[in-house]
Amino acid sequence: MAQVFKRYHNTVARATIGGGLLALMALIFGGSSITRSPWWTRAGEPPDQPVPFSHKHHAEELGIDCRYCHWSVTKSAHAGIPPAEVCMTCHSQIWTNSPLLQIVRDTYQQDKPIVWNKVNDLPEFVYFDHSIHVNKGIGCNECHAGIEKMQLTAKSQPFSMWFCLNCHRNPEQYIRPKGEVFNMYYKVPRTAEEMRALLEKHGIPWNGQLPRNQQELGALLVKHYNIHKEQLSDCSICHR
Amino acid sequence: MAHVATTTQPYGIMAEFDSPEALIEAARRTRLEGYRRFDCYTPFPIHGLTDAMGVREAKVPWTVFICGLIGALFGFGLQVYTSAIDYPLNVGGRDLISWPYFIPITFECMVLFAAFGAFIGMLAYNGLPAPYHPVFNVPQFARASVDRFFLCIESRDPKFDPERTRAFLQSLNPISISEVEP
Amino acid sequence: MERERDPMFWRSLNERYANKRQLPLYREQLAREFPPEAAPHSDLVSRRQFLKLMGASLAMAGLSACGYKPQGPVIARAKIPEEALPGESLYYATAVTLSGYAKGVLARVYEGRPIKLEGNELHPASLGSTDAFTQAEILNLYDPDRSQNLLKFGQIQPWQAFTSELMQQLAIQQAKKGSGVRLLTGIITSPTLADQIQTFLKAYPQAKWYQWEAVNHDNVYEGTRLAFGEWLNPIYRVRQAKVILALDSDFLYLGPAAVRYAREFADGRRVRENQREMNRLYVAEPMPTVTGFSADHRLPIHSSRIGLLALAIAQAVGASVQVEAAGELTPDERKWAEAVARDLMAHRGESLVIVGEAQPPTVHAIAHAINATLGNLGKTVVFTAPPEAKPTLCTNDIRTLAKEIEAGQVEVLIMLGTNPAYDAPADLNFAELIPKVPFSVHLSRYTDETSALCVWHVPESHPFETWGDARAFDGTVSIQQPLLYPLYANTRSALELMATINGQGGKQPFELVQSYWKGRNLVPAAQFDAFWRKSVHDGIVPRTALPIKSVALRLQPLPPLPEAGQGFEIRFAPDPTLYDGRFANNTWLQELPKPVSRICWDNVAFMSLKTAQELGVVGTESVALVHDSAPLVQIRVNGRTLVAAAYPIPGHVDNAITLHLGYGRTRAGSNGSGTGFNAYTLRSSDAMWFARGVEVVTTGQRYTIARTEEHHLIQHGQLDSTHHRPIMLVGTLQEFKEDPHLEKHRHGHAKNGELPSMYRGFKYDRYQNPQNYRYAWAMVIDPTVCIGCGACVIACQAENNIPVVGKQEVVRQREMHWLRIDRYFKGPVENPRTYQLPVPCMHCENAPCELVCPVAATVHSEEGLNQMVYNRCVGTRYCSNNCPYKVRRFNYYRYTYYKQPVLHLLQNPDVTVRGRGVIEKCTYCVQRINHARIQAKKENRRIRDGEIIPACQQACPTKAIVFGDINDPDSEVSRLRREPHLFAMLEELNTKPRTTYLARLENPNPELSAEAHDAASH
Amino acid sequence: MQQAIRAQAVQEAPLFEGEQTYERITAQIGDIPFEKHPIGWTVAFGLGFAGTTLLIFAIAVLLLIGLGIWGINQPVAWGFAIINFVWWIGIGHAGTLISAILLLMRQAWRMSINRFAEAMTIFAVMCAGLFPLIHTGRPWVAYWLLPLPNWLAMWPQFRSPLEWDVFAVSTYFTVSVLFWYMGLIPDLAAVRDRAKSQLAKVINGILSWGWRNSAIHWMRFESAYLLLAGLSTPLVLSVHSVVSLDFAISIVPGWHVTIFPPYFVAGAIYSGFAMVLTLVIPFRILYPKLREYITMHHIDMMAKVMLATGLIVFYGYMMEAFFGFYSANLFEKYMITNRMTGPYWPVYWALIFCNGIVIQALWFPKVRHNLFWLFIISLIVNIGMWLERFVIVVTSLHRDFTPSGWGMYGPTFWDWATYIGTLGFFVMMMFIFARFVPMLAMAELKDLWYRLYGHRGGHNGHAPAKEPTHAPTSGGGA
Repeated sequence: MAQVFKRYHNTVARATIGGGLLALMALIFGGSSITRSPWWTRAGEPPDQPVPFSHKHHAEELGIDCRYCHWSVTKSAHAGIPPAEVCMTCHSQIWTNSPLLQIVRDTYQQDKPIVWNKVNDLPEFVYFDHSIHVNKGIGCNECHAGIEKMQLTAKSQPFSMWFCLNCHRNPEQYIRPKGEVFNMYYKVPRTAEEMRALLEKHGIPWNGQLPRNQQELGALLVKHYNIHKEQLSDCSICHR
Repeated sequence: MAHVATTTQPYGIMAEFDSPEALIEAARRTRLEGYRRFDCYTPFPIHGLTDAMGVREAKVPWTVFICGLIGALFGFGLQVYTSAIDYPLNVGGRDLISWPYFIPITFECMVLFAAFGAFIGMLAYNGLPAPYHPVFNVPQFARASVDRFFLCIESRDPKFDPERTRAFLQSLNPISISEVEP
Repeated sequence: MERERDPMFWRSLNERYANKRQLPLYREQLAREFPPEAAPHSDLVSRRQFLKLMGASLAMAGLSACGYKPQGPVIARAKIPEEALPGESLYYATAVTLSGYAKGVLARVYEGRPIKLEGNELHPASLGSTDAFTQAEILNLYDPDRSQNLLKFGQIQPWQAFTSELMQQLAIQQAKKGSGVRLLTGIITSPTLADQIQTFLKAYPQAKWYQWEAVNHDNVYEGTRLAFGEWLNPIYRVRQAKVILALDSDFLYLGPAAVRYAREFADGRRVRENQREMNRLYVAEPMPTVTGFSADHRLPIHSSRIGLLALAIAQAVGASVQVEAAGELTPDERKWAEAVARDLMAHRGESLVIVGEAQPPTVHAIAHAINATLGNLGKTVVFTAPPEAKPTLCTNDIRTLAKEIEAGQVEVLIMLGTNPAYDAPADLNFAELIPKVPFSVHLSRYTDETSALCVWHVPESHPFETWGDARAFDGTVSIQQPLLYPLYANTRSALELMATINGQGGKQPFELVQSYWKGRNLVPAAQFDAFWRKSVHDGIVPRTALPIKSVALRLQPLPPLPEAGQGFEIRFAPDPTLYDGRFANNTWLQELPKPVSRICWDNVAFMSLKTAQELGVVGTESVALVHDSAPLVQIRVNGRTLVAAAYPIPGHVDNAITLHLGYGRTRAGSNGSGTGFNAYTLRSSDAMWFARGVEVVTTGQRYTIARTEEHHLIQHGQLDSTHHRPIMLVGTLQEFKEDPHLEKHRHGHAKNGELPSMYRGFKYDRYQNPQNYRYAWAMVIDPTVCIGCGACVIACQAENNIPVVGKQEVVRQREMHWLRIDRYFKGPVENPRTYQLPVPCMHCENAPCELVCPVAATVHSEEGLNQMVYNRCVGTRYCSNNCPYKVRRFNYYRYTYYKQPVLHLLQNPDVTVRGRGVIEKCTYCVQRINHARIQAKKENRRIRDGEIIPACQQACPTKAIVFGDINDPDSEVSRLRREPHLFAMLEELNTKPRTTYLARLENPNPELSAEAHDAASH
Repeated sequence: MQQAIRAQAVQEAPLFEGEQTYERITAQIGDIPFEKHPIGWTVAFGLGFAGTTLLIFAIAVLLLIGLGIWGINQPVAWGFAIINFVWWIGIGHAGTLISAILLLMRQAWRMSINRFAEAMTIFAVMCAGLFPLIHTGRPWVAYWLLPLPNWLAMWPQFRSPLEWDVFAVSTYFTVSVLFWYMGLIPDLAAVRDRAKSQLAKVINGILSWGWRNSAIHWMRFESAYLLLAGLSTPLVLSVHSVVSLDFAISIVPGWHVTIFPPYFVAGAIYSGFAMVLTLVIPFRILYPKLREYITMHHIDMMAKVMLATGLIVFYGYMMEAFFGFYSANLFEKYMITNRMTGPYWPVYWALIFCNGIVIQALWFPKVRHNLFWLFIISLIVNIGMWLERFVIVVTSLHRDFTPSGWGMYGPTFWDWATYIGTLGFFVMMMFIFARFVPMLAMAELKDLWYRLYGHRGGHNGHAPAKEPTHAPTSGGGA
């Protein structure tokens, strides 16, 4: 009988099998990492906006408090996109005829809305309430990390369910004293003095052992703010 | 043919028989003769042949057993981890580790893994895939999958010597003898 | 522009600005032309729909699992006043009117669009509850079929064209003192509007103003005239009555005070361990009604023989009534009458006789005589002057108007909101008369049957879009304030139209209303502003209820009772969900299963099983209907004929049929037109409510009707549609007094007993300790007071964005209501006991549904809610199969797929809109729970008992539903769960429902109770 | 052992028709793929293909419009899809049973039908697997049933029998394919060696992994094959048990029954054998060669198995009825009464007729040896088993606990289209298989021949003249 195949075909055959397996793994891991990548989640991609508003300039350089524009954040589910009115409080005095602000001025005079492009967009079946988070000591930049550094605004987190659950399962690792929520430069105290200072500043009682790190501080705050951790991963907390 | 053999070491020398009985007998004698590296080729499994050749092994069963064990552990572990550790959910008031519910999947995983063990193990131990093999060089070998029974003493065998081996095979009065080119 | 109202007088500024902000949004949406669609999903597999849906499902946005959609736009307002809080709802008090009478509501307005109506505690006709009609009013506002343009003979015309033409017509009439002008309106209680009309009539002294309502209370007024010599408005103090006799009256469900009466009735029946008294209700009526279903004793009897019954009772209680009556009561009826009479006499001063508007004045008079004799006047029944601006007898009005048009005396006919072409008595042929009028103007929200015949059609604003006022049944005035910026630029309210006619075209409704009330001098001018704001804020104008008149019986000679021959009788009644037909295009009401019959999208000719078999419309076999197809019969009433579907129903009197008004409309809109059969074609002005000498013949054809409950249970002899299952715990008051646990009726109902289980299960009470307190939500429903009116169902639909599926889908048993009201019959088919049970999700602690979901789309929360996560659902529907209560609903198609964007404004932003292929079900209004929890947590407090009120409980007129936290022993729901007669549906399955029920208790009269009692105990 | 086989061979119809040699066996079976195919093949394939097209269309419509095009509703939220799923998966079981269980039981007669039956299994499972997928409301997220780590941080809910299905059916499919393919390897090698065209050589060469019939390979092959059989046996039992648990785990009266697992398994084998007969009988006509290897003896054996399992199933029905009345549970009692006298009574009694009455005919050898009647009966049994699933799914759901939730169910055009579509797909696949793959296990047949009649034992379909020189250590190639 004549050989159907050449000797090197043995190598080919085995290589094919090995390669196939490798390709499969590559597909799985590649796929999962792509879906987590900013390219897919659009994190860090500033959408176009009618007005080139810079959080860096307003929040960092001028040091305007978040609540000046997003004042409903402490009371309502929505942080609220500031109306032209708010912009005009300053811009009726300064940059009164900057072409960049033309839209804002028109809007204000003609009393018609500005249509921005959403930056942080949750699916319609997810219900996020800003007020409860800021009232329970979750700092703005836990989700809007580095907002004060953004020339153009982009979302800094994927806002996948996994991201939310991460904190809902163990808030201790993220929570901070209420008073520090709007502090973009808040750092977890390293030394005992700092820690004591922080707690005293916000009038948070600790009995006995002074917390040494975020984990312990978090545990203390979770108790102090009366947060029901087990409940936070209930479906109906976010989905209704 | 012979002179070819002298120039390059052949893969082995192959004898062709026309009945299982003859082959079994031949295999037995080949072993008695002291040959170790030889193999038989038959169109269907012949029982007693491997005994005659003196080959024994239980690699495949063990592989299957181990794989099955891994499968079962994986199956149960997966369920416990996902429903009790990673995201514990209150499902209809049942316990987090409600093990009776976890049996079926544990079992299925065991079978699945074991089956793969059997299939892949068999091929791997047999060194397959091997689309090319010297024995295919022998023209008559085509009938190995139909109705002929072959015995091939490989040149790797320490006792192998083209002349004497051929002579020995002759003594088994096969239908034909041919040298297997490498 | 001219629409610009004076901002100062909006109740809250952000309201106005919010609207301004909304404006460009939906104006732009509505700018696009949308053809009205047929009832949703009626013919989904037709090619057209197929292609349409191809598009739809390919662009499957809703609930799709994966990926990040491109971010949409977000709109920033130009200006916001300080108190505005984006994302939070505001509540405004206003009123909804039905045939002139007001029911107070609080409207939830989210970002400038009203999305839900709730009762107003302060309003006498609401007491914080609503009926189904009121709940559904919000859908009328957003109805895409609403008329948007000013039409002349169907052609769109500018407003000026109309005004100029109108003015010159009026100028001509001015000369003749308006002798050619006729004004036709519905019943009007609005003081401001009436004032406008009076102004008009002053200017045109010979003009005449007529009022027409198809469902009117002429007979009530005539009755009071016969009894007391003047037209009076009876008000019943149902709460004070221990024994109530309702003669052909559905007072618990229909009428301007129904919600209040239902509440008072219920308050007289809430039996608890420490409150073992309940009132007793007798009902005599031809066709079972909501009231009849709630009765302790119900007597099926022809409308035309109610008079005899009343007379018999009158004589038995010793009221001196002379009236000539033909016909005799049967022995049974007599026995019943005497027993009732004795019971009434046993409760002098705390009994009550109510007669329905269908009964002739004489019967009303007799009833007044009985009440007087029993000393009920001033106690359980009081009288005021009619709240209407101009009390009248509608039937006379319409008859006179018809005559005048016939005689050519009418040159200008102005109609405000009525639809006589459809609902006027058939003998007047009104549809043929209208075109005879040279200049006719019709103001209405739809281009309906009448608009089509008029010269001019003026689109009417919805009350929520404008200012107005209206009186309640007791005269209390409510100021109606606008809730949103008008959806359409060209609509006008009646007030505006009258203003234009009176030459005050510039004036805004707001000015008209406010200046009117300024003029009343109810308070010193200085305080008016505060007074006004308070009135608008509270939804009622203080001290406007009409004074109680003290009256004495002065019986006039009574006209004879209708001859009560044994002939075949037809009875007309307002439809339980469409009323007189004005709600025909309201899909919520169309799809709401009718309280008694559980039919949707149609009306049918009801009759008793015996009659049906005599007529040969059903065979003698036990099952009356083959699946969903009912036989068509032809009904002949002196010359006029109508073909309608015949439908046997237990408890209907023999030799009679009942037809509901309001169906068979031709121009109701895309959803209402062509549903059901038009009963008005049989109704003549001399027999407005019932007629004798009816012929019914079978046609041999059949007709498909949609029912939400199978009818296989119609059979001869004793019915038990529960199939002897432990679904309800039923007992009598007497039995309750003997054994509050009602052991003898508990089949399989382990009395608060723990059944054995293989698992430890989750213990929710472990959260009772104050350090780590957690709520445990539960609901208790009291079927004893539930009257099955369906208000909860519509409220649930409005709150939870529940789609309407259309008749075809209901026929295929795919209705989506999260909350259904089960109806069970027990006893003889001729007159069975009936039991109703609202069934929401039971939120079982051992939920069978959760166990079988392969993707954990439905699991339990820490607070014991059976959560349904739509966006996780894959749609295996196993949960539905495994739910013993069958409360889960599946989106077989993409039901919430609005072709008309205006409907999107209706949706509740707090509830996910479910896409195709997912299961949904009652969530205990988890959005309200979450809202309250977040509030409480922000204020570092516990949620108060009663702070969370689910939509169904909120709407329930009888407050039969109570929701709360059972980890708090003092909450009302905890107290109810400790009641001895508590039971859980299908308890033996050990699903541990969080929704539990109190036993359905009845208070039969021992004298009559033989059969009632048997039926009650199963 | 071998005596037993011999005895069998002597008393009953033989396992081979006519004189065989190894060469002849190889030629007869191995050459079929290279020969011209009968017109019947083209016709059948055409029909199958048409059906498949219908299936694809039906599914497309389903995906575009939604489940509403089916007849399902509340309360009957499961309809044809689940009925067909259970029916198909049941049919699949015969293959595994024949190849695995009969192998362990050393049944010689399995050799000539196992390849065929296994192929049937695989295609039946394909059809079955389709239904659970498309019957979900949102098939595009059905992958959520797989335990894949994902950014939702969600896992499947492993207490759900539907989740067990995912594992059971996929495992079953995989193992069946492995088993089938493994048995094919030596035969593909044989085809490779006989093939004339280079293409055929190459293809078969690749598919046979370079199998060279080495004795040592055979040894490992056989132990692996036997182990697979040993694994498949509990597997096949588990799979239909799991399918039955889809119902038994629930609380629906008529589903919540303890006997479901055994009774489902029996039913599965029963319907499976019926389907094998339904296929084998026409194939024997289409390919006369096969008659030499699939003899009346095989047919007879299959008929017997059918009878046996059929009786078990019938017993199951009687037990259900008995439980219903004996349970003193009013829901159960109503359920069974409703089945017998309710709106769906014709279906129930048709089922009893098909699976209870008709098969009694199989007691008679005359019937078992009459191909025509056997074929008819096998069809009736197929229908009967389908009706059984209809009764279980629909009549249990349509009237369960709360009378107010009761309803009726009726299939729509699309229900039928999908069902008929899968039938078409099944037929198509079977004929593709017949076209390209050796339909019978050649190596095993040679082995059997050898063990029956010894090396080229001369015979004419009867007991051989001389004993084989040694007794095989075991049956079925072990």
